[in-house]
Amino acid sequence: MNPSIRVKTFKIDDRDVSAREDETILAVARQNGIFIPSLCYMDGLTPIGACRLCMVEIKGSTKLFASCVTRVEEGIEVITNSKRLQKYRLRILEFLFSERNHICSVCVSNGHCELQSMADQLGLTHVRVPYRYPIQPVDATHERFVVDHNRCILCARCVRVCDEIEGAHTWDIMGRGVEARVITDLNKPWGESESCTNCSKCVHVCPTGALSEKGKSTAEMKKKQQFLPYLTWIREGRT
Amino acid sequence: MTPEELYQIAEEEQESLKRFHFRMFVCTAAGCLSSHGDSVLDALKKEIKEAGREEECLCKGVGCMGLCSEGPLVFVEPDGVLYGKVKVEDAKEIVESLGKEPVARLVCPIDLPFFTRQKKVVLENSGVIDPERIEDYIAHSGYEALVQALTEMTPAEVIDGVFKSGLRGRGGAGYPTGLKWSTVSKGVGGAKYVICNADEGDPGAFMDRSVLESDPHRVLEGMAIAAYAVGASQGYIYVRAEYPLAIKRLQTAIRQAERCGLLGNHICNTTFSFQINVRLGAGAFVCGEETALIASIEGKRGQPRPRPPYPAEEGLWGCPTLINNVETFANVPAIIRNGAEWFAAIGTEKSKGTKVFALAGRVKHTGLIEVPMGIPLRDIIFEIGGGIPDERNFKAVQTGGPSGGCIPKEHLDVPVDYDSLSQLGSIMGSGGMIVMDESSCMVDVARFFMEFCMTESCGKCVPCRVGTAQIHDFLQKIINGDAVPDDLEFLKKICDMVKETSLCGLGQTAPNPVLSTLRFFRDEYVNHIVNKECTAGACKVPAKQEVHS
Amino acid sequence: MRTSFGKPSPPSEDRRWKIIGATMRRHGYQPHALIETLHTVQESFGFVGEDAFHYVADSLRIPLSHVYGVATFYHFFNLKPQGEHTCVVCTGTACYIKGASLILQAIEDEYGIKPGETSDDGKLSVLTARCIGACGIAPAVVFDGEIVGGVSATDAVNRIRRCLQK
Amino acid sequence: MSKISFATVWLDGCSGCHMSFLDIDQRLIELAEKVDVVYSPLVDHKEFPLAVDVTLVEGAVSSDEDREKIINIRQKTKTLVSLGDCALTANVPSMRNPFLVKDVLDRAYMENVTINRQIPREGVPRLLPYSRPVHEVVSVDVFIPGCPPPADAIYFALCELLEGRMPDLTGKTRFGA
Repeated sequence: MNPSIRVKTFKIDDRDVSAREDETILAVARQNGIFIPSLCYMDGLTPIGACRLCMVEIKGSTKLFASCVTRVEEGIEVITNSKRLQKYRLRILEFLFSERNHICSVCVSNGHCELQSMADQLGLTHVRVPYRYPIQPVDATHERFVVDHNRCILCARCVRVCDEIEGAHTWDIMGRGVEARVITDLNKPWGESESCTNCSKCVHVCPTGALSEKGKSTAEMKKKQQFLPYLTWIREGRT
Repeated sequence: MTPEELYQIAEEEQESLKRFHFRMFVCTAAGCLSSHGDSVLDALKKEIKEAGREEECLCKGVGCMGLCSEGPLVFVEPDGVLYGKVKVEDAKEIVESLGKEPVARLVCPIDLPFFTRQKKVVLENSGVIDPERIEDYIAHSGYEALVQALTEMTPAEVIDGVFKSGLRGRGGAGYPTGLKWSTVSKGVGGAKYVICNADEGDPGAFMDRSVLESDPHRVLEGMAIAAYAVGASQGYIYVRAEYPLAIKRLQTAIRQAERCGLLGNHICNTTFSFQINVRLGAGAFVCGEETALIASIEGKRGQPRPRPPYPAEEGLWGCPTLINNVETFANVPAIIRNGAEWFAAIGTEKSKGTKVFALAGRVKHTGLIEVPMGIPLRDIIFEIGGGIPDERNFKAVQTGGPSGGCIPKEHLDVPVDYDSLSQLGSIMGSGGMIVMDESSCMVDVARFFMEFCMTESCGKCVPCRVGTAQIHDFLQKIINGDAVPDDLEFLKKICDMVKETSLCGLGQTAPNPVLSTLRFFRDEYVNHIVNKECTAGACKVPAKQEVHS
Repeated sequence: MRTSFGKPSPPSEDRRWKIIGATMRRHGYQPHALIETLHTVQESFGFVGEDAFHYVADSLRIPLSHVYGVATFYHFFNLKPQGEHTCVVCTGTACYIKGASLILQAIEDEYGIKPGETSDDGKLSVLTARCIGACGIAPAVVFDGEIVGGVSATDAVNRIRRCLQK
Repeated sequence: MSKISFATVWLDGCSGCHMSFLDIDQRLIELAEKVDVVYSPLVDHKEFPLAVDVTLVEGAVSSDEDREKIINIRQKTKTLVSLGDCALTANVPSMRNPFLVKDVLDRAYMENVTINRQIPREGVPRLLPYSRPVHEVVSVDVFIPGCPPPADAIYFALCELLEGRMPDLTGKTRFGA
């Protein structure tokens, strides 16, 4: 470990905590068993601060901070669960549910979906913004996997795991705004991809039913994510 | 190039100008080019040649003179006559009139407030020099500031000067320029970069385009001074691909400056070296955001990343990077040449200097203007702009584009400076100023901007990606007459949420046009919702469609 | 599936690939040259096609999905060939306030082409631009590369007719 | 103490939520002591009464008939409870929403049919352009997610309501449960 890295002490929800100065607020909160919701964040992948669920308040600032990308500072006082944060987090979930066609009851990931369980944990019972009902394709050309864009929340975990861990960079995102979509290679059917190694990492890091294994019926798709911390840990040991 | 050589070029150029008794300036910036300013220039040159007056009469293409609505413009010295809407056929008559009575039917009065109320710093050379000749720029004190900085000042003194001048970023947010420079200068690491943000994506703004087309060397000089101050040796100008003329003139200018030894290695025989490369944008408004712009120069999707770290610490390729916009850099040579005190004497307490605005929309004189900070909005629209045409009434003025707001007539006396505008829920922005009369529906204007933000959202963070689409749909619903009064409160709540939770400036400011119209023109929203009527009569309010089976 | 990964050769004998190759060489085949290269491709061919994607991706050693993601992020790049004639209607704020939508409507009424579409015979493409910076002469339309200001809906339709007759 | 009047209504749904309600089993008897069932597909009343204390709604609002019903019921109900995902999110009925009603009907009654190809128009309610959650049409007081919500969650929610409390269902049921 780099000896020049210092340790900082600060407060999360009135609890004293300490951390290395290169750690993020979210990581420190998790180490201390403090729950901060998140969807795009995944331990072992580069954080991108995109879902905005992990936003926290820091006393003395009116701004909100995405805790997955905010480094700790000496003496700050972090608030993870104010009324304002709760309100905004619910709204973010409502936005995600309204953006595409998430129909939990008939989804392969029903019961094993991070979006679904986040709604439950944060107490979202209904969506107050209108649903947008876009027409989204389902690509089942791959011999083992399916991508259902109706369920995608554009967290880019698949893109990152494919690039950073597998090294294939089969996935990326095309277009922008609400028109953005994950793609394989030149937006060709996944089954025709030249770069895909069929490693299934993307399927298992996907928080929803957007990526699943073939042959799984409603509620049958359980994701196995233990490989990621393991691979990260082994690789760190080598360097 | 030594200082002596520079002064020699300047002197020679000035001498050669003096040889001509008459000097004709023809605007060849994009606005006048679209009305064939280039053909007028050719025709005038041809007529002068045919009349055998080449020796006494100079005719050259220059940059923007500002009054774009009257283009193509031709200015004649020493007669001091401005001709507007000049056609190729008029060339002969104009040449014949030199030294005699001007061609009355083409004359534009130059004692208009449009000209007299302006204060030119950034635009001092626009419409005066030939943007494609470095000698002309040098003859107008060009590169003096760079030479002065390199030979007489330390980097710290340059930064101090910019700091004391009170110059604030002209790209929109108004961050103190001196502070930014100082941060980058203290950044550690091998390479440092200077980037000029010329990705003027704000619809309704063309200040940067005009400066680049009219006086490109000024921007290069500003960048070189900045590079010297912060310790960078490589610069990029990120310019919209939609501005082909600006790109061409920039590239010409860079070549000329390199040839003269004002860019490149060992500038002015010092150890300072600085190259500038042009990078083209490709139609993404979000690339005006610093981190997105950097991603774009790196050849990636222009998606912003969370800050900190700020580009001043970790920017292009992870190195300390200074990003300023075109107008900010264009102010720098004048500050160095005339001194920080001179600059600080213009403008208001907290907003120093001048600001260039692109005045457009429902106003008599549209075009490019430069005014001292703190001038009341009313003076810009009714004096400089000449008021509202077609005997209509003023309704609102939009500043700051998709990140700004609409200011109603009650607040027309607000001084134009960073802080006053933001108190009204708008922003200074990059300088777009769109005037609207009573024929514009403010709900529709809000919808227009939200549609813009929706399609320009990069799609990375949820609040901006989905929020802008939801807000847009709400506004459409209101226009369609399908909304209920409670929707307005809900709309405001969503706007507040998008503002506070979005990742970058685009999302954080996207709701401004809606919030400001909700604040000042709520009755127009209510009229749409309750009476299913458009106050301005601009929107089609379709009959409610219940079933489409 | 490709088996060898040497220096990629251009997709065809077409001389324009040389220009594209030159752009990449000038930037030392660095991945950050992607957007500059795509600009050259579009300038040379009028659009960025599949063979270009493969050639550029292989030459700069960038994953295909990354190249496609970049090309679709920036609206300046066309992925399909454009019509023989193009008409770009500016929809910036000043042009919008002064009736750009009426121009688009008139063109659609006359030629049945919506923004972003090309006529079936491949003669005409209608596009919109997010402000071409000609706000002083709004509403502005670019007919085959030539900017025209103060255009009315009828003007636009007439000009297109003249363009098509050329 | 007079009994609380109680109704259930079935819009565009599969009746699964009603089945789950019946799965309360023997607790239905306890419930019956406290409430008076005044309208429900499970009982015989034909008209929705003028004033009802608690109404459970199953199903999405998909047809003009659904919409008239729910507007009428809202006016006459004190506490309106959205029961199950169809009422909350429009769920499975909403899967047609990305498409035009005409295309949906064509697919169901014309393209995939070999005999008697015709779109039924007589005696059936007309479909709305979108199948919508109940709260997008009328205001709703309590939301019980689930497809269907577990009997325990329904029972818990009703008990809370009968006690005059707003039920907090966090951890007891969720979308798709």
